[in-house]
Amino acid sequence: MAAVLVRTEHITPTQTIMGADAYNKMFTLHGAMMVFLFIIPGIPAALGNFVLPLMVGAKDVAFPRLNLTSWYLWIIGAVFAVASLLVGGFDTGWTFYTPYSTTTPFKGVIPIATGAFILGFSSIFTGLNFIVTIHKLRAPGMGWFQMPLFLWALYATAIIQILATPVLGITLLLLIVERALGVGIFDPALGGDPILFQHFFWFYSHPAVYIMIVPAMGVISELISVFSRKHIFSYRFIAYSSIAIAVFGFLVWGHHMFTSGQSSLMNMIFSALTFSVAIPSAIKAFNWVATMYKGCISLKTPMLYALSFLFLFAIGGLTGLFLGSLTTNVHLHDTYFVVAHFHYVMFGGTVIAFLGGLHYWWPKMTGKMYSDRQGQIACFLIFIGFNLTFFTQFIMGTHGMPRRYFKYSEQFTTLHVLSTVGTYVLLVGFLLVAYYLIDSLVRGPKAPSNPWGGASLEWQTTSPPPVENFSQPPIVGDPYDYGDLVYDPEIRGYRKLIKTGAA
Amino acid sequence: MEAETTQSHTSSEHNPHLAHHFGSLTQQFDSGKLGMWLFLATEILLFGGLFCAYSVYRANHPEIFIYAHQYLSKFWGALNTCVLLFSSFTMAWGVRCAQLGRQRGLVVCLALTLLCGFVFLGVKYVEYKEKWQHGLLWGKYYSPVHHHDDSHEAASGEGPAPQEGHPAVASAVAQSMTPTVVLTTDAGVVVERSKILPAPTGPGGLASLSAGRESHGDEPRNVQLFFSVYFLMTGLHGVHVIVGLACIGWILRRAVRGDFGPGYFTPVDLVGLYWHLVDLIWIYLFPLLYLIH
Amino acid sequence: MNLIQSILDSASLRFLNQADETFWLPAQRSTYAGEVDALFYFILWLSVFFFSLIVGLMVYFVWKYRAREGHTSQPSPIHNTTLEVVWTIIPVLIVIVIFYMGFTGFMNIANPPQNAYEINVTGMKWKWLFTYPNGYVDEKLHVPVNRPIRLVMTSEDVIHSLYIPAFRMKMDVVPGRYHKIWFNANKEGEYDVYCAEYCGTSHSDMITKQWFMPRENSKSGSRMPRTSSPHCRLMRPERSSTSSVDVPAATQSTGRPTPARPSRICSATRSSSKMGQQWRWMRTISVNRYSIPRPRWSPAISR
Amino acid sequence: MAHESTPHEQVGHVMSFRVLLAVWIALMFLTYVTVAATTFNLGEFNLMLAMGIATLKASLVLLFFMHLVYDRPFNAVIFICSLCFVMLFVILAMVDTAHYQNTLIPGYAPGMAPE
Repeated sequence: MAAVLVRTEHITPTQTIMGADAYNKMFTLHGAMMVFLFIIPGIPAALGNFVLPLMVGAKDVAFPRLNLTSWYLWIIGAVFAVASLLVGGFDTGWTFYTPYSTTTPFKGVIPIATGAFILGFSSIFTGLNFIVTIHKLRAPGMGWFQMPLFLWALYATAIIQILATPVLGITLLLLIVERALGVGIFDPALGGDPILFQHFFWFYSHPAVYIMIVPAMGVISELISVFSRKHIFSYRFIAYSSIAIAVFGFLVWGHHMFTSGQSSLMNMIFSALTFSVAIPSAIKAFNWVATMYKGCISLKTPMLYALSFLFLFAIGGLTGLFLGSLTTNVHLHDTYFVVAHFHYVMFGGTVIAFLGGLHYWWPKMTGKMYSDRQGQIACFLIFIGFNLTFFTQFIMGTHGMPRRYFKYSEQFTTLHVLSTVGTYVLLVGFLLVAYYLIDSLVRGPKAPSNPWGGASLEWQTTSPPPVENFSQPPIVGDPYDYGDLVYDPEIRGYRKLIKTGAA
Repeated sequence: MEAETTQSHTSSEHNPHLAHHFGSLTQQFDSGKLGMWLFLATEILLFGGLFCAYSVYRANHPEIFIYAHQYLSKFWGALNTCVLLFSSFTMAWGVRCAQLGRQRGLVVCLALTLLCGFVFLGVKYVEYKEKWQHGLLWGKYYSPVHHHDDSHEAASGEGPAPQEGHPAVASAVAQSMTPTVVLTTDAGVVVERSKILPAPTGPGGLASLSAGRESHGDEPRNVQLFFSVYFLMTGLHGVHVIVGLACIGWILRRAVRGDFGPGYFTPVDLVGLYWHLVDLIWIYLFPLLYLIH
Repeated sequence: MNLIQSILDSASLRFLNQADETFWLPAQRSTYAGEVDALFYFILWLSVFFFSLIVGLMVYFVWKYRAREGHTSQPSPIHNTTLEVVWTIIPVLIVIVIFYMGFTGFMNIANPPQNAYEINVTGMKWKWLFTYPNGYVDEKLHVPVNRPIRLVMTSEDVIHSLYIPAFRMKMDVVPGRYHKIWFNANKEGEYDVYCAEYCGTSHSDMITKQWFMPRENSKSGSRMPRTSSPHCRLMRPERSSTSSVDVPAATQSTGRPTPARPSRICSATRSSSKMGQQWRWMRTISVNRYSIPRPRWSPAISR
Repeated sequence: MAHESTPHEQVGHVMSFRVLLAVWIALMFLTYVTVAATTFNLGEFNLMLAMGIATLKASLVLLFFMHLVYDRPFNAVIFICSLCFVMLFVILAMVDTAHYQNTLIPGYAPGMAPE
C-alpha cells in the first residue's frame, strides 16, 4: 500500500498528495516493511515451514518449539515496526545510512532497528531449523541427491541466514547504541567512519538479497519440472549453483558502494567478484529452459507464474551486468535504474515465485482447489502491470532520475505517470488473487492428494496432511520421475499407476 | 532460553526424553548438538562484527590504542581470564558428571561455574566504575580528568557538549548580513598535508564544527574511539555472560530435580557449549584489549 | 510492447560521437561520457541477445510442446555435462570482457589529470556550495568548456552525492573526507546537478545548475546566465522546525528570484590572449556574499 | 535419576577427568605466558605472539572442553566456516579502510548535534 501511495505521489512533478517528509517516510516504510517483514521471511518461512518436513518425509522440523519462537519473534518484530510508525516514523531509507540515520529528527529509527534486530533472530532460527532438519531428519533412503531442488535452495538460504544475519544484528545494535548513547563508531565528529557502517550493512544485505531470490529459484525448479512432465535438466548443476550463489553472495557486497568513496582497489576487486555471482544464475536459467525441451507443458496458473518468473528474472539478472561494471555503475548508481533492477529481481523474481509456489501448494495446504481460470487472468494482469511500472523506470534511471526524489524535473513526468498506471494494474491483479484464493477456501472443491502430478514426497500424503504429516512412511524415489503417474479424471488428480492393473 | 535444547517431553513409548519426531536418542542428541553449533556460529559472527570494528580502528589509528591501553589494568584482565577459564573447566567437569550420572558432582560443578560467573561480573563492575569515575567513557561522554585529584566532579554521564574549537578554522562565521567575513586561520597543528579549507559554512551551515576532542597534551585525537570499542565489546560480552548465568541457573534447578542422567543430558551439554563459547570470546578479548604494546 | 519499441529506438546507434539525447541515455557532454555510453550499449545489446535467446526458446518450447491430446513428453536427456560446461564458460568469458572494459573506463574516471582546474565543493543539507580558487562561493557551478575540471568535495553534515547525468559523473560526499572527481565538458549549456544520496527532507531540492561559459567568445563577455532560468526551480526548503538551516534572507539559495537578490553577474571574462596563464575571473563582483582573501589552499595530494 | 527401561546406548563421548585437568593447567600456563610476554617489547611481533597464544588457548578449549575432537566432523566444519566468513569480512573491511585513509581530513570532521 505504501508503494501505491509513493507512486500516486509521483504523478505530478511537484507535491501531489503528501509533503516531502511524509513521502520520505512512505518510501522508507515500503522498503523496510517489504524487506524485513515480507520478502526475507516470505518463501523460507511461509512456504518452507510447511513444505520442508513433507518433502523430507519427516513428521516435523527438527526443533518445533524453536520454530514457534521464530514465529512469535516475527510477531514482536512486526509490533516494533508498527511502534516505530506511531512514534513518528523514520525517513532514512531501508539502508539506515549514518550519519543521517543517527541524526534524523524522526524518532522512529530506534524502534525499527530493534524490530529488525528481532526479525533477524526469527530468520536465524528458521535457517537453523532447516539445516538441522535437512541434515538429520531425511526419510530413510533419501540421499542428498534424491532431495527435491526446493530443499537444496532452502538449504542454501539457511546457510546465508545463519552466516549473514548476525552481522545485521551487530550493525543494528551499533546503530541503536550510536543513536542513543553517541558511541561515535560511525559519527565522523567523534572519530568514527560512516563508510564502515556501509561495509557492515552491506555485508549482511547483499547475502540477504540472495536469501530472497534463492528459495524463489527453488520453487521455479519444482514448477517447471512438474508442469513440463519432464525430469529436471542436470539436477546436480542446479543444486550446486544454489550453494554457489550462497557462498559467492558473501564476496560481493562492495558493489553497493562503488561511488561512495570506496578505494578504487576495492572497487576493482568487488566488481570482478560481482560477476562471479551472475554465472550460477545464468546456469539455472539455461537449465530451466532446457528442462522444457521435449516436455508436455500444461499452462496451469503455477506454470504461468514460473514462465513470467523466467521472463522477468532474465531482465532483472541481465540488468545486473550494467550495475556490476564500474563505468556504467558510476552513471547508474542511486538512480531509478537501480530501483527498476532490484524490483525486477525481487518483485519479478521472489514475489512472482512466491505466488507460483502458493498456487502450487495451495491444494496441499488447504485441501481446496482454486479456479484456474481466474488464476491465469490474475497472473496476466500482474505481469502486464509489473512491466508497465518498472520498465519505464529503467528508462528514467538511465536518463539520470535520482532515486528517492520527492520532486523531479519535468522531463520525467510522462514516464512517472505510466509507471503509476502500472501500479494500479498491479493493485487490481493482487486484489483478484486475494479474492479467488479466499473464495476457494469458502466454496472451493475438495482437492485431490496429487492435483498436479508432482513426484516429491509431499504429494504422497493426503491434502491437507494429518498432524504427523504421513500416515504411513513415504516411499522415497527420484523426485522428478513422473513415469508411473497417470491422470485420473474422476478425482481430477494423479495417482500411482498400480502395476498390477487394479483400478 | 535456547528453546531448541528443550525437547518436548511427550511420552513416547519407550523413552520419556525422546521427542515424538525423532527416530532415536542419538538422532535427537546429534540434532541438538548440530543446532547448538549453528547457534554458536551466529554468535561468532556477531562478535566478528565487533572484532572487525576493533581491527579497522586499530589498523588505522594505532596511536589511540597504544595511548589509551594504559588506562586498563592488566591485573584485573588476567584475573578475569583465570576466573573464566576455571569456570569453563568446572563446566566441562559438570558435563562429565552428568554423562556418568553423578548427580551430586553435577550440582557442585554447576554451582562453582555460577560462582565464577558472578566473580567475573564483579570484577567487570569494578573496572567500569573506575573508568566511570575518571570520565573515560565512550563517544561524546569522553572527558578525561587529567588531574587525578580525588574530587569526583569528573564529568558524570553528561559530559560537556563537544567543544566548539576547531583547530584549523577558528572563524566565527557570523550569519550577519555583512558581506565580508574575516577568516582567520591559525597555524594549528601542522600536519604534513595542508588542511583543506572547507568553504566557510556559508549561510548558517548546520555543522557545529567539532572535530572530536581538543588534543591537549600528548593525547592523540579521538581517544574516545578506544573506549567506545572497549565498552561495546566488553559490554556485549558481559550481556552474554549474564545470559549464560541465567541458563546455568536453570540447568542447576533441573539438575537438583534430577532430570539428567547418562541417557539424557543434552541441555547440560548445550549450555556447556554456550559457556565455553563465552569463555572463548573472552580469551580473544583479553589480549586484544588489555595487552596492547 | 515497450521492449520492442526500445530496441527499435536504440537501433539508431550513434556511438562515440557527441550523441544528443538517445532513447536510453541523456546527451553526452563530457569526454568520458562517450566511453560510458559505448559500454552501456555493448552490455545492452548483449543482454538483449541473451534475453531473446532465453525467452524465445521458452516461448517456442511452450508452444511446440504444449499439452494436447496424444502428446506426451518424449524421453530426452536429463543431463549433458558438455552442454553445462559450455554454457558456464561462455558467460564467464563475456563477463570478464565486461569487467575489463568497466574497470579501464573507471580508472579514467577516477583519476583526475594533473592540470585540472580545481573547484572545491561542499555539500550540506539541501544545497551545494562551490568555492572557486579565487574564493568566490556560489550555488551554481560555472566552468569553462574543454578544460579538465577537478572537484574536491566534502560534506558539512550527512552523506550527499554530486550527480551530473550529462557528464555520467557521480561521487558521494562524506563528512570528514574529501573525494576527488573530474570531468571535461565539451559543449556549452546548462545542465542539472542532482544529489543522488538520500539526505533528508528536501533531498530532491538539491538541484542546482551547471553553466558553461563558451570559451571562444570570451572576449565579448560571456552571455549572462539569466538569474531566474525556467529550469532553475529550486524550491525554498520548508522551514522544518528541526533542521536548523538558518538561511538569511539576502543570501537565499532558493531559485525564486527574491527582490533582495542582486542580479548575478558572473561574466567570465578571461584575458583572451594568454589562455590559462592568468585567469582573471570576476571582473565585477556586484554583491556576492563572500569576498574572501584567496584562501591558503594547496591540495597537496593530487596524484 | 531417570531409569530407562531399555538399555540405551551411551550418547556422546565421556571425557576422562585427567584430560580435563591437563587442559585446564595448560590454559592457565598459557595465560601466564601471554601476560608475561608483554613485559618485553618485540615491536609489532608482539601482536602476532599474543594472537598465537590466544588461538592456541581457544583451540584447546574448543577441542577438549567442547568435545569437538570426538564429535561429528560436521560441527567442526560449521565452526571453521563461521571463522572463515569473519576473516573474510575483517580482511576486506580493513583493506578498504586502509586504502581510503588518505582521503580523511585530519582536523575537519563536522558533527551534527542530533536534534
